[in-house]
Amino acid sequence: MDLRNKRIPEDEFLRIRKEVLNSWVTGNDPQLDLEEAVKYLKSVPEHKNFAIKLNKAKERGLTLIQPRAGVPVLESHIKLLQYLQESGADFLPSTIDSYTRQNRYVEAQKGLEESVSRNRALLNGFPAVNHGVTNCKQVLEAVDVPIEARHGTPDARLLSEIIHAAGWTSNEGGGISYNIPYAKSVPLEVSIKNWQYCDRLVGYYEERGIRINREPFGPLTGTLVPPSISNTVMIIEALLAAEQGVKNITVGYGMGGNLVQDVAAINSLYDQTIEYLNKFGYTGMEISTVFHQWMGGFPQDEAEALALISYSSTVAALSKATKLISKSPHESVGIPTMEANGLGVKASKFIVNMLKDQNMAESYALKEEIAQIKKEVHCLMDVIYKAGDGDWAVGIVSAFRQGLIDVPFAPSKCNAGKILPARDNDGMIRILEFGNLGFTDEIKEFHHKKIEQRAKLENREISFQLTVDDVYSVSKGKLIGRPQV
Amino acid sequence: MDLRNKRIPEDEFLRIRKEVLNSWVTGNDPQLDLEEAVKYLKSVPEHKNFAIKLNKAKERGLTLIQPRAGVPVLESHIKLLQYLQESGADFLPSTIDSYTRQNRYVEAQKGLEESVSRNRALLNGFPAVNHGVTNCKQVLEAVDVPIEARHGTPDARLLSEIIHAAGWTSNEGGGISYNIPYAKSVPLEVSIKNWQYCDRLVGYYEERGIRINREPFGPLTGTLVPPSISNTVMIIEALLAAEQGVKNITVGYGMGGNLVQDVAAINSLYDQTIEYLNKFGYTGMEISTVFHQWMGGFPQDEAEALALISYSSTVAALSKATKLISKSPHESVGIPTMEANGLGVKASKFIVNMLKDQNMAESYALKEEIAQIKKEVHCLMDVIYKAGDGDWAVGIVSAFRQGLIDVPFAPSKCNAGKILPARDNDGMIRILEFGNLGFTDEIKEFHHKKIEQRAKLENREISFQLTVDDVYSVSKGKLIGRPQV
Amino acid sequence: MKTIVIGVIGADVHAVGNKIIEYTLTNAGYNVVNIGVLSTQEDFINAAIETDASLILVSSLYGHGEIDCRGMREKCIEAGIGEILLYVGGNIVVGKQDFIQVKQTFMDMGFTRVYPPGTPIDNALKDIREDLGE
Amino acid sequence: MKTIVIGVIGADVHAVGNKIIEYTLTNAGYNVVNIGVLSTQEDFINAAIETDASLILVSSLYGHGEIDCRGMREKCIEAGIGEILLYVGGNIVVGKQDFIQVKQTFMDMGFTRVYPPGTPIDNALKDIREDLGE
Ligand code: B12
Ligand code: B12
Repeated sequence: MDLRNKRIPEDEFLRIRKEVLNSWVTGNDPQLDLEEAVKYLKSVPEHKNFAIKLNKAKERGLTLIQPRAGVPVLESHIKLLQYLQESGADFLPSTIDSYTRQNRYVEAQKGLEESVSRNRALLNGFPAVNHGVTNCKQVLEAVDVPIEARHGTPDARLLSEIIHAAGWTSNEGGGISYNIPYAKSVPLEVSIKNWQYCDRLVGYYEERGIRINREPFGPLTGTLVPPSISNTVMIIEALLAAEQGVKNITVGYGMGGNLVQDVAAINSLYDQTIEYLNKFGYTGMEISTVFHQWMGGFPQDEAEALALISYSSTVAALSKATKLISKSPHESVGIPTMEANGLGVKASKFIVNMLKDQNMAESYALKEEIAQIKKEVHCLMDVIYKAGDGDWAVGIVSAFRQGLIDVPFAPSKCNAGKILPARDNDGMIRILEFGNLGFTDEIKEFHHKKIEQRAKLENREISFQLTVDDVYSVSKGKLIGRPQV
Repeated sequence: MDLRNKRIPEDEFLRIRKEVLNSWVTGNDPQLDLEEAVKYLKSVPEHKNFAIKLNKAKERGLTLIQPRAGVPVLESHIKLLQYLQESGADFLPSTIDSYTRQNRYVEAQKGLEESVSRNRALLNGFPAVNHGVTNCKQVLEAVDVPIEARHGTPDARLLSEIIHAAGWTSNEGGGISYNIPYAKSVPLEVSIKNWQYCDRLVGYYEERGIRINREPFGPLTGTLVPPSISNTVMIIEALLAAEQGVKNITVGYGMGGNLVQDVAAINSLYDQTIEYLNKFGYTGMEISTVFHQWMGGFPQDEAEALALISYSSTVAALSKATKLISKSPHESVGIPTMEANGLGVKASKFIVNMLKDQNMAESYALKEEIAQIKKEVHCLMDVIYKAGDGDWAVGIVSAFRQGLIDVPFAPSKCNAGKILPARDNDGMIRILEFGNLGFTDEIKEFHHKKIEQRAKLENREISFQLTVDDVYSVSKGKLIGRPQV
Repeated sequence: MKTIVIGVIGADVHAVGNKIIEYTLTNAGYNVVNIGVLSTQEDFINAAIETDASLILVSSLYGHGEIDCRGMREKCIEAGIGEILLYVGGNIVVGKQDFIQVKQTFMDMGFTRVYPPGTPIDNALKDIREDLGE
Repeated sequence: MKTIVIGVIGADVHAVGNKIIEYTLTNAGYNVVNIGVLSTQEDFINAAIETDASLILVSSLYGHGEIDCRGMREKCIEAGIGEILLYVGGNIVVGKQDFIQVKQTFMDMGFTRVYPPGTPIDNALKDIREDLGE
């Protein structure tokens, strides 16, 4: 497969487009005619445009709230979104179900129909492809804030066509971030190619004066991902998107749990995304950041879950991320009810408002951690650049294949799965087993020392048990999975 | 009235004691015999001793949780405390009803009896004096952690006798902090004398090898109190208590809302309490700190209230206060149910555990605010010392009379009530109207400039309206009461 | 200019709302007589008589409102101001109770208007204007 | 050493619990065959036949468990391992549902044991030991 980080020529894009639209019946909708779509998108009012609302928030230094939410049946989905809007959501999502994410539209159809007939959700999200453009437009028209599709789809080409034509002005995902954590055997080349298409679609609209936001999925597996690894993936996806003509990008990060490391991660993510975009000649870019509330296993107790949501929001607000993805007190159990989801929004909103005028004071510890993350990211970026002989797309595929970059707990076969993360004595996420990770010896030594200090304090060997304990710890109400005393 | 900061001689103490015990029938209990009481207190196991448990927590750098709770009927009160213990409370309270606080035992009796007969709480707390030593012992014996009486009583002499004889090893209050916010016309001389007695009682037990903790009430009116003012009151009450022989003191602070100012307040409170105790020759003192979750008006929405509780806990944990007083999601409405109170404990506990291994990074902003608070406290302490010609008790009475020290929103006639607080642009509490407050011109200038900056940003005059807006703001979900735009 | 007597009843020392109410009602153009916290029924009634007030606005925050307010209307009648408007608000009972019932209890005691927890004074201004005929 | 087949069924990619289960069961002394995420009923059954397993431990986290697990027992019977132990756990249905009912649904499908959300694998070890007769 001939993968390159090069803008897809318009004629080729339009040729592929025909195939894409033919892959399921709803792709034949005349509203998917590009002129029609451009016209409709131009009619979307400013306050429902994701990119514009983000830009304004960033300018004012605000952190805006977006929940995750999606149910199969149209009317219920609209009711859900309206409720969340009233609870204070600044942006609305439509979380897509898992069959659609795997392009299994037949099963999605079955689940949708059964959900209607049995009056009970049998899908874990909104099957936007099966619903088609008309229904998706209805969703947008029923609310007063911008809408984004949130999913986890290696091949989201048809999905992206449908949602954008319906006026949804943001799309989450990326060729790496929607493959490595979300698939087992989809080759990285394939998902990156697919997402080049999704980005090219946005670029196409951009050329016609329509602002659409793109959001690479920062948290990856949501489980003890060292910031430099997810930040590197974010920067590469930003570079790939920019090449296809995307202008408005929100790079993301999933909370690790240590306040200083999290604030440092958002800060360095922002700085380095801009640094690399500039360095590689992408101009006129609008970059913002999104902070995901704790993405690992949640505590069962709902008061504890709300506490974790609030703590996550505190960290987000202090990091000055432009957007905050909220969770609900039902997180550990299942898809939340409308009400539970609303509680998460309200708590999050309360916190960001309380902290609106406060800054994280500059400190030595913060500066140091920012410097550390930046150093690691530079190191990984260099390695990837070399692996691709100067082509980011080729480089990232090759780097993943060699394990030079590696995501903990990822299901994908394209991922080496050799590194093991664990917390240090401050609760910062470090690495105890590097596999083939492209770190210099100096960086490895730093991580090793940090983990060693912890093991020493806990009087035990460095082993996978540290990782296992840390996977469970937050859900049990501790940041660090120390042995009971 | 002959008030002096001098230890009450034992014979005088015993003479007054007779009167005190005669003021209500439960004072005649033979268990109040001091030898009996000493024997009982010595039988209280270590893990139920407040002072010892605090010392251990401080040594390990932990922040422990204590809710507020008290209902009139004994059985319900015990059930309530047991429930809170199971929810994770490290220390238990018994909040005393408002009639008892005003020594109105007849009305308390009526309320208690009616609460029993109508099976519904008609008192807002546990009337410990009416219950007497036996019932109070039952409370202690029904739980597995230390118990403290929490009230707001200008004359708590009989109450203190009863609770300590029942094995409750901590007593909240002080001659200033349980008068100024809790009374209208009780002269400060009187409440200070009364609390010298309460402290002397603790000193008496200390001399017999029994550790009892005392906790001056830091938040005062809980409403926009500038940290230097409450810290000054804390230090003076610590000095007065130490003079009577108290050894284990927990000085308190009610959250202001700005993270940096709050952490600075706890830090300087701890440092300066020790500084003054040392300077005035009190040795062998054990000092810890207590952080009160937001003490002003709470939001009505329960998710927002839990968010505020969680945010408060985050600040507390970062301040490294040894104890944290938790609130409940019912705060704005009324005395919480057992369950609601438990939710507050759980959320608080979750947060302090998450932050156990994290520190507030040293920063310039933090250092600066610590220095500012210390400077203001030194200034006020100097003024008070002079006002009393070297006697803290005389000095504080005189300083309050002259308005040299002044607490916002206090009901007491002993308080000038001339200062007006408001937030600056960072949300830190400053002073906009000084009355006769004993600040130097330099300090006043600092406050004035801070308030001026805010008024300018909001494009309005400096006036009481700022204060009013700030009184409401947190309950409406904002830290600073800025005009709507 | 109509006169309103305000204060906090019983053994209640919550002073913040009281100061805000004084400020708000004064700004709204009323003659406010503030008897402050820890006030008895008699304190309210005497102040109302002395100042020829049209409305007594009772605050109770601490939970004992039910006990503290019983018989207040009767005392007003005895004192010859039986028709005076009587408002009560704040956190007038212990705990989170069904407000419909709570309201009934206080209406039965003879209060003209009864407000649930968290009603800021600003939200009662409309009622005051209406009842005072402005 | 008894063999246990583990995996995550359907279009489900939640991999963390799966890796932890592998680690825990291996440490507990079992021969663990991990077919990973995105596994079909057939994948589980084939692996069980190939390795002569005593227990198939199905994880479903993402909510579609009910659809994904239907007919699994029948497929086992068809394949000639009708008696094999079948466990299911994770977050097996969409949302917070009454677990008694959920359990019944899966028991009716022929599962031997059904676990509520938030049951860490360690809590199931006792059942495993019992059912595998150790
Ligand atoms: C991390 C996570 C993710 C990561 C997963 C990364 C990866 N590839 O592994 C990402 C972000 C990619 C993700 C994606 C999605 N997720 Co997810 N995810 C979680 C989360 C937060 C933690 C899961 C976890 O790793 N826990 C830690 C491990 C150790 O615990 P565990 O998985 O529960 O497994 C343990 C036990 O369950 C038990 N166990 C498991 N199986 C079995 C079987 C038996 C027999 C026994 C006895 C025990 C047992 O033992 C394990 C070890 O102790 C959970 C919510 C939670 N638990 O807090 C949601 C959750 C599972 N996800 C959910 C959903 C819906 C999704 C998505 C569909 C979309 C979305 N809403 O974001 C996609 C699904 C994609 C797909 N096709 O599967 C829902 C499922 C809803 C439901 N059942 O009603 C949950 C519950 C969140 C929620 N409340 O909405 N998710
Ligand atoms: C600050 C505070 C204190 C301070 C008060 C300082 C002072 N002297 O003023 C301190 C710490 C000393 C304190 C002490 C106590 N408090 Co207190 N306190 C509060 C708190 C947190 C805020 C009150 C406040 O200032 N709000 C801001 C002002 C502006 O609002 P406000 O008081 O509600 O008044 C407004 C409205 O209510 C309305 N309003 C008031 N009256 C009226 C009347 C009418 C007719 C109308 C229309 C409107 C109206 O207008 C006002 C202005 O907008 C509240 C809980 C809350 N609201 O979040 C508890 C609360 C009032 N306190 C309570 C209690 C029980 C106590 C104590 C008994 C002990 C304790 N548990 O700590 C003691 C009581 C001492 C005594 N004898 O009175 C309870 C009352 C419980 C109940 N009713 O069931 C509350 C509700 C907390 C709780 N949930 O337990 N408290």
